[in-house]
Amino acid sequence: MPELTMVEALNRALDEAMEHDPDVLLMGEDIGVNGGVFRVTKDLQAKYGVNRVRDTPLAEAGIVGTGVGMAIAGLKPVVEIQFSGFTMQAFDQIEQNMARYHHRSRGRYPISMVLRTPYGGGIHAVEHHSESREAYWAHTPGLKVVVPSGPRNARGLLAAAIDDPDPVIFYEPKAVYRAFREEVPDTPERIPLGTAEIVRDGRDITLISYGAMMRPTREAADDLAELHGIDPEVVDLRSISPMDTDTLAASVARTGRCVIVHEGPRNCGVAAEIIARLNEEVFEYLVAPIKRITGDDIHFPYFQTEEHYLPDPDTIIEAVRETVAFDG
Amino acid sequence: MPELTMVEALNRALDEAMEHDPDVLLMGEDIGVNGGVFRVTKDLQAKYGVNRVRDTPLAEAGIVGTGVGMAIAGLKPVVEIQFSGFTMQAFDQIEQNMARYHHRSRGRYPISMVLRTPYGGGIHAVEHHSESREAYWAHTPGLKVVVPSGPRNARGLLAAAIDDPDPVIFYEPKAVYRAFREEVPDTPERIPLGTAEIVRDGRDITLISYGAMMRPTREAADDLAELHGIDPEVVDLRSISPMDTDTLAASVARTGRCVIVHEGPRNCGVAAEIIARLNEEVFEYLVAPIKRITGDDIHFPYFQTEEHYLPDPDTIIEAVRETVAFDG
Amino acid sequence: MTHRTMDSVRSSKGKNRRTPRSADEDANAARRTIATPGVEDLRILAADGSVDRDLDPHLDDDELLRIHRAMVLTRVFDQRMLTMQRQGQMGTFAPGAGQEATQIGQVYPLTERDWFSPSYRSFGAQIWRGWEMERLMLLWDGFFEGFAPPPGVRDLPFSIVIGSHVLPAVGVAMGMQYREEDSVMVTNFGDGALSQGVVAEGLNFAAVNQAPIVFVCENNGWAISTRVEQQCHVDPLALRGVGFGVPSIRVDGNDVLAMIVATREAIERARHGGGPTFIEAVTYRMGVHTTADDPKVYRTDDEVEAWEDRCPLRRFGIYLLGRNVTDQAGLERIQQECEAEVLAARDRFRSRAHAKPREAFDFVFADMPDELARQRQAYLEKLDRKGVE
Amino acid sequence: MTHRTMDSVRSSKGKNRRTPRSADEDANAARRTIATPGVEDLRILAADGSVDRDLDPHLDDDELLRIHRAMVLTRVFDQRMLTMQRQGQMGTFAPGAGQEATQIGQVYPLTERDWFSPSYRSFGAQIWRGWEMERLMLLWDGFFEGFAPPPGVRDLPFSIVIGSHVLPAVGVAMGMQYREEDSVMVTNFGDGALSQGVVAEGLNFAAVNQAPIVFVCENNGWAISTRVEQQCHVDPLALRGVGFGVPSIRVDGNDVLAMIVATREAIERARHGGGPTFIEAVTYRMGVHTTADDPKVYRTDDEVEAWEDRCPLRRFGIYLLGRNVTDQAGLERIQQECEAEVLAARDRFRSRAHAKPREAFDFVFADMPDELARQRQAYLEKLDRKGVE
Ligand SMILES: Cc1ncc(C[n+]2csc(CCOP(=O)(O)OP(=O)(O)O)c2C)c(N)n1
Ligand SMILES: Cc1ncc(C[n+]2csc(CCOP(=O)(O)OP(=O)(O)O)c2C)c(N)n1
Ligand SMILES: [Mg+2]
Ligand SMILES: [Mg+2]
Repeated sequence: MPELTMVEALNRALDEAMEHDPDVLLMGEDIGVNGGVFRVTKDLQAKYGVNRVRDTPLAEAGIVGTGVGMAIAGLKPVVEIQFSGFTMQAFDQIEQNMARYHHRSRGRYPISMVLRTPYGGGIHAVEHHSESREAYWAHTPGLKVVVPSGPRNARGLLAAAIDDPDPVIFYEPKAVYRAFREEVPDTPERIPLGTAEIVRDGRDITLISYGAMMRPTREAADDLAELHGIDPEVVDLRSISPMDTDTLAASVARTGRCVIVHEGPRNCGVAAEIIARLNEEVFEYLVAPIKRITGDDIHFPYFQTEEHYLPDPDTIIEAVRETVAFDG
Repeated sequence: MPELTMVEALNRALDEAMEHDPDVLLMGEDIGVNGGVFRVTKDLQAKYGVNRVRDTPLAEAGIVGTGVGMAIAGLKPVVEIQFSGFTMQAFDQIEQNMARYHHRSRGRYPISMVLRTPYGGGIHAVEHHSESREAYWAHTPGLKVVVPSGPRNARGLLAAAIDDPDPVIFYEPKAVYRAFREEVPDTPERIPLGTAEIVRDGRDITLISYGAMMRPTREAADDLAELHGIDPEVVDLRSISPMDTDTLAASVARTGRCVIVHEGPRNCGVAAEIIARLNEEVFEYLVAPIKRITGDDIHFPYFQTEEHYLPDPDTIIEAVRETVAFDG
Repeated sequence: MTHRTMDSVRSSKGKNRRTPRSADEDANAARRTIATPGVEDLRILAADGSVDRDLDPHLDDDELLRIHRAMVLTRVFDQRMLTMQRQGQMGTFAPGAGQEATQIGQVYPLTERDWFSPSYRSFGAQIWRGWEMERLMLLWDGFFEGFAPPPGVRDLPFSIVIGSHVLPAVGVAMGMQYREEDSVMVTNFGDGALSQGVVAEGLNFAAVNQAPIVFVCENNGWAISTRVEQQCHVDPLALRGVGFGVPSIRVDGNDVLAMIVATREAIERARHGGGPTFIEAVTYRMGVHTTADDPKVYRTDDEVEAWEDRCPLRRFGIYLLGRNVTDQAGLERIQQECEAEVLAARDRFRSRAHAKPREAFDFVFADMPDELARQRQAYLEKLDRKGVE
Repeated sequence: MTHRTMDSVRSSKGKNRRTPRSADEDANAARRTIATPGVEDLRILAADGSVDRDLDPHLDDDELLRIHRAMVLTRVFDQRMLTMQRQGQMGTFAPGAGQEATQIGQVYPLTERDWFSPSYRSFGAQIWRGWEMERLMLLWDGFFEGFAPPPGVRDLPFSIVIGSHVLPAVGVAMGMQYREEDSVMVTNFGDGALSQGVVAEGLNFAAVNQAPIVFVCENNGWAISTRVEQQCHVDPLALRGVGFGVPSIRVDGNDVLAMIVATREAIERARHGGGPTFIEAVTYRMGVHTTADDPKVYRTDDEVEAWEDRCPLRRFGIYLLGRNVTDQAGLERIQQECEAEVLAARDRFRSRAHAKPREAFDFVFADMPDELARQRQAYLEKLDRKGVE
């Protein structure tokens, strides 16, 4: 099993899908000879040709909209939006077409299509290059929303997303792209959409996060166990929509306490949805209010100060300690 | 005090604002000689001329984007998007420019601008004409989001929105447009943004809703009191963002129970946010899980069946009775 | 079959790169005007029904009658829908009187393997393509059933969102190209749609990919209450296509022969690797925008009357009589047959017009997630409680 | 001051309505080509520095030296930023070498009451407009402080999102029109931006409103790794403007005199009610797209070298020498002065480069809601705990 970065693992998943199915094709800005600005599609145009790895004009609605048409024609487009901030440019095509042609045609034209895009902060980028707005897509009927947290699950989730008969928004945590390497099995692997993973067993509290925020969350969990005598269970959501409510609820039913971590804005964000579901499912097990450690409801700051915006282990630790100390 | 429909009350608010401030101008599709497809801007072009009531090309991004420019130039544009489904077309201009130029320019160019748009179901409209996606805007930093529920508060809230120095998304419940008349004071009135209203005092449970869903919610409340011996408090949110958390929390602290009603999709919707806040603020007062009666996470159905999609009094009553019966 | 892979267009590093980028890059200083491609203009049947024999496509009598019948059926369907709507038996409807020649002309040259992606005022073309009239009635009256494209018909469901369907249409054309199928896409939209950014992106994607697609812009003078002159500062609108490098033509949209000839040429060019075409069809919306609209507020009767003389049906009728394809009685018989057909369709519609609220969750996903299945369960239980089937 | 209210354009019911909509609506059947407006093409200084005397705007020597100095300063700033970036003292930066004439030429004719809304590769024009170099350094290095337009400068902050700023720029121009101020907006963007739907909408809104705006499309041949031929299927790009009814001109963007003349004419026309202009400035990005880019992957050295001969600074230098405006020593002095200026700016930048995390909540709203004030409070407490100022 080779050790790959997330970029390499994603590249591997794309390569495997294209190798296996001639209907899979890629479209996006600068994904061809340039291999994408983050090199996720590196060497694929050389291998599969300009028809299967297509550089597009600089128009995100155009990319998504023509991708939808490709899917209607029975192909399996995987489109790249260079940064998730520019999915706003394609919002209408995503909400009105990608999410709907299957329904609008009463099943005649399923849209088996993946929209990949790097999201989130942490790489000192300019305005509009650090947003985390997965909640927009989770709020949009007809879409599935996936966020990997490491090389191995990135590869397995992307493979499953490409296989899926429905449109999938695939948010790639760019802060993780080259942050670490992980062993990735030689043979293709699929991680079913809609399944969360318990990455650390624990008794005292459930920490829920996903994507790039898994790293500070796990770091906080380790510190809590080592330094504060608190034994957290840690869940990697992986799939935002559908959400694996059962796994979350079972964990919180055991621990009675919960802290949720994400970097997107708080208001109507994913943490709110998780709280609402836990309130519905395991109200009687909850012994303390669930806390949210999220991005604030402000524009992502210019990058000299982004570290203070992003959730960090200390803030998570403090929230956990408060939650554990709570006695209502 | 004349009795006005919501359409007339909105027209009145626009007229008063234009009368009072020459910098207020209107832009939108068919708002001029046609008075808008719902006639909210009726007669205003005749009164204020084609420069202040401007028919635009059929391009929502264009309307919002040039509106932002007008605001940068120091004017106070009130733009109309013909149906809220078409705000998707302007998503990029709203998120990237309307919500941000004030911040991007470090205060140099405040965007005092209102985007009015009819939202929601209930009028047997075609696809894309019945959406309720206020949660998108609540999740977007830099925007204020307002939803009136009747003629009088529509007029008072729109006046306050136009006065506000920040960009406001003003969602008009089209099902209420001509549904009933209400007395509206002769002199201008302003309802501060960010304030909820307790429209019915009660002891047993707090019902929270807004916009068109206030009607089934209030109907349910009356039935509950009359037929089921349950005395609900009813809160009209009015302002989705900022949200009057204090009023909500105080009410739920008194009643211990809560049901939230809205017609937009459930996942990451406004009800989730309210639950998250109540969990944070009044966890120890809650004696039952908070229930959400919302639109399901599906596309708004073709109109022959929309009545079954929309929350109705019976469903609310049942949720309330279950919540009151809950004993954890 | 033509080989239409795009290697030459999307070549990689350096290849095919003209340096300098314009022929005259290093020429001397000068101020001059660069000639630009013109816009073609086509009319075959004059307003009085007289024909330009050189331009006449000389279709068979049978074909001419089929075309006429299709236009009449469109008109009769239109009138029936308006009646039903007034009687409270139909949802809000967007009629198409005056645009029948544009409608039929643009789909007439398509084959079964070709595609059609219409905007919402396209029932004439949809009927021609094989959408049963009762299905269109179900659609306009808000029943799920109406939205499914009929089996075997390679059409996209119509788009309500102005301009939104154009990019998917281009994508389908690119898909045909990718699959090396020689199928062509025709998509239509109004003069208002031309203002939408996504339509511009569609023109550009089609041009850059030389996709096999024909854009038909039905310039009917109005977008609800907005005149085309308030919408666009360019005349002919066809010039818009030229700005994207798409060969463009303005056609008299009330002349069905001209529409057929222009569309046929465009389709054949696209089919053989010649890329997209932009057709401006100049026509007029004779009636209301939709049944929720009152045009008296924004336009004069004079204007509408001036267009009555240009009625596409009348004009084509004169041509048919002039060519002795049929006689007055023949024309009347067609009219009556169409009326009977539409009434029969109405009856089938009525017999099928049952709301099916239990289908609300169908087709949101091909693979429905558990959590949605749970919502569906609760929804169905609600229907049970309400006693709704 | 010109009266530019739009009553004639946006007239109400029926007025000014041409019926039929095109002059030849009722003409006979025919197939013909409609002539379309051409695109102008302008170069004043040939690549070898020789000038077309008739076209030369005959600027004063002082002005010519100011222009040259501005271009040199732009180049020197560019080089310094690249050096700082390599040394880890600057964020990702988008250099502009090769585009100095385009940059300076497009803002030179603007007055203080005019507006400028640039894309991100516009520091040359921004410096000319009054943005202190240290402010631009703060901006590129991610400090809040860098984003505020300097007092008195009627500029919009630059836009990172391609094409996104164009509609607001049109709106500002419409606002000037509304206020009957005779101020003009210049906005720029790249060849890549031309593919964005919002840019199309901007051209259309400007045309329909006859707004006082000049669109400068800096066609530098590339959008990151995408060649302009993959981006657009039209040449000259200026034809795009024609499709929207906007008078359009292609200019040699490496000829600062041509840029000045074209922009000045456009600005003056806009100022006097003549509406928008679209300028395609043909130029070349000599360097990396940004400091995160490696152009060797997608383009050949040959191509770049071919453009070195067309360097706008060198070309203008030859012109200055030829007109005896200065001598070689004078040119060198300007170079040295610019270098000193940029180093001084760098020192001021360094002295001001303090991260101010406490400002993160500033200006999100003009009137901050209580709930956000509470978030801010918690955030400030976090900073306190971390010991961050
Ligand atoms: C994106 C969008 N904006 C607004 C509307 C509302 N609307 C429906 S039809 C119409 C006018 C369309 O005009 P045009 O494109 O010329 O088509 P026509 O109705 O003349 O056939 C408008 C504004 C819409 N459906 N979609
Ligand atoms: C809407 C949007 N999509 C993608 C990007 C990423 N991106 C930044 S610069 C660039 C290329 C821009 O090319 P062009 O418009 O020609 O300007 P140039 O860089 O040549 O000055 C791209 C794709 C972006 N900033 N905004
Ligand atoms: Mg029209
Ligand atoms: Mg470029």
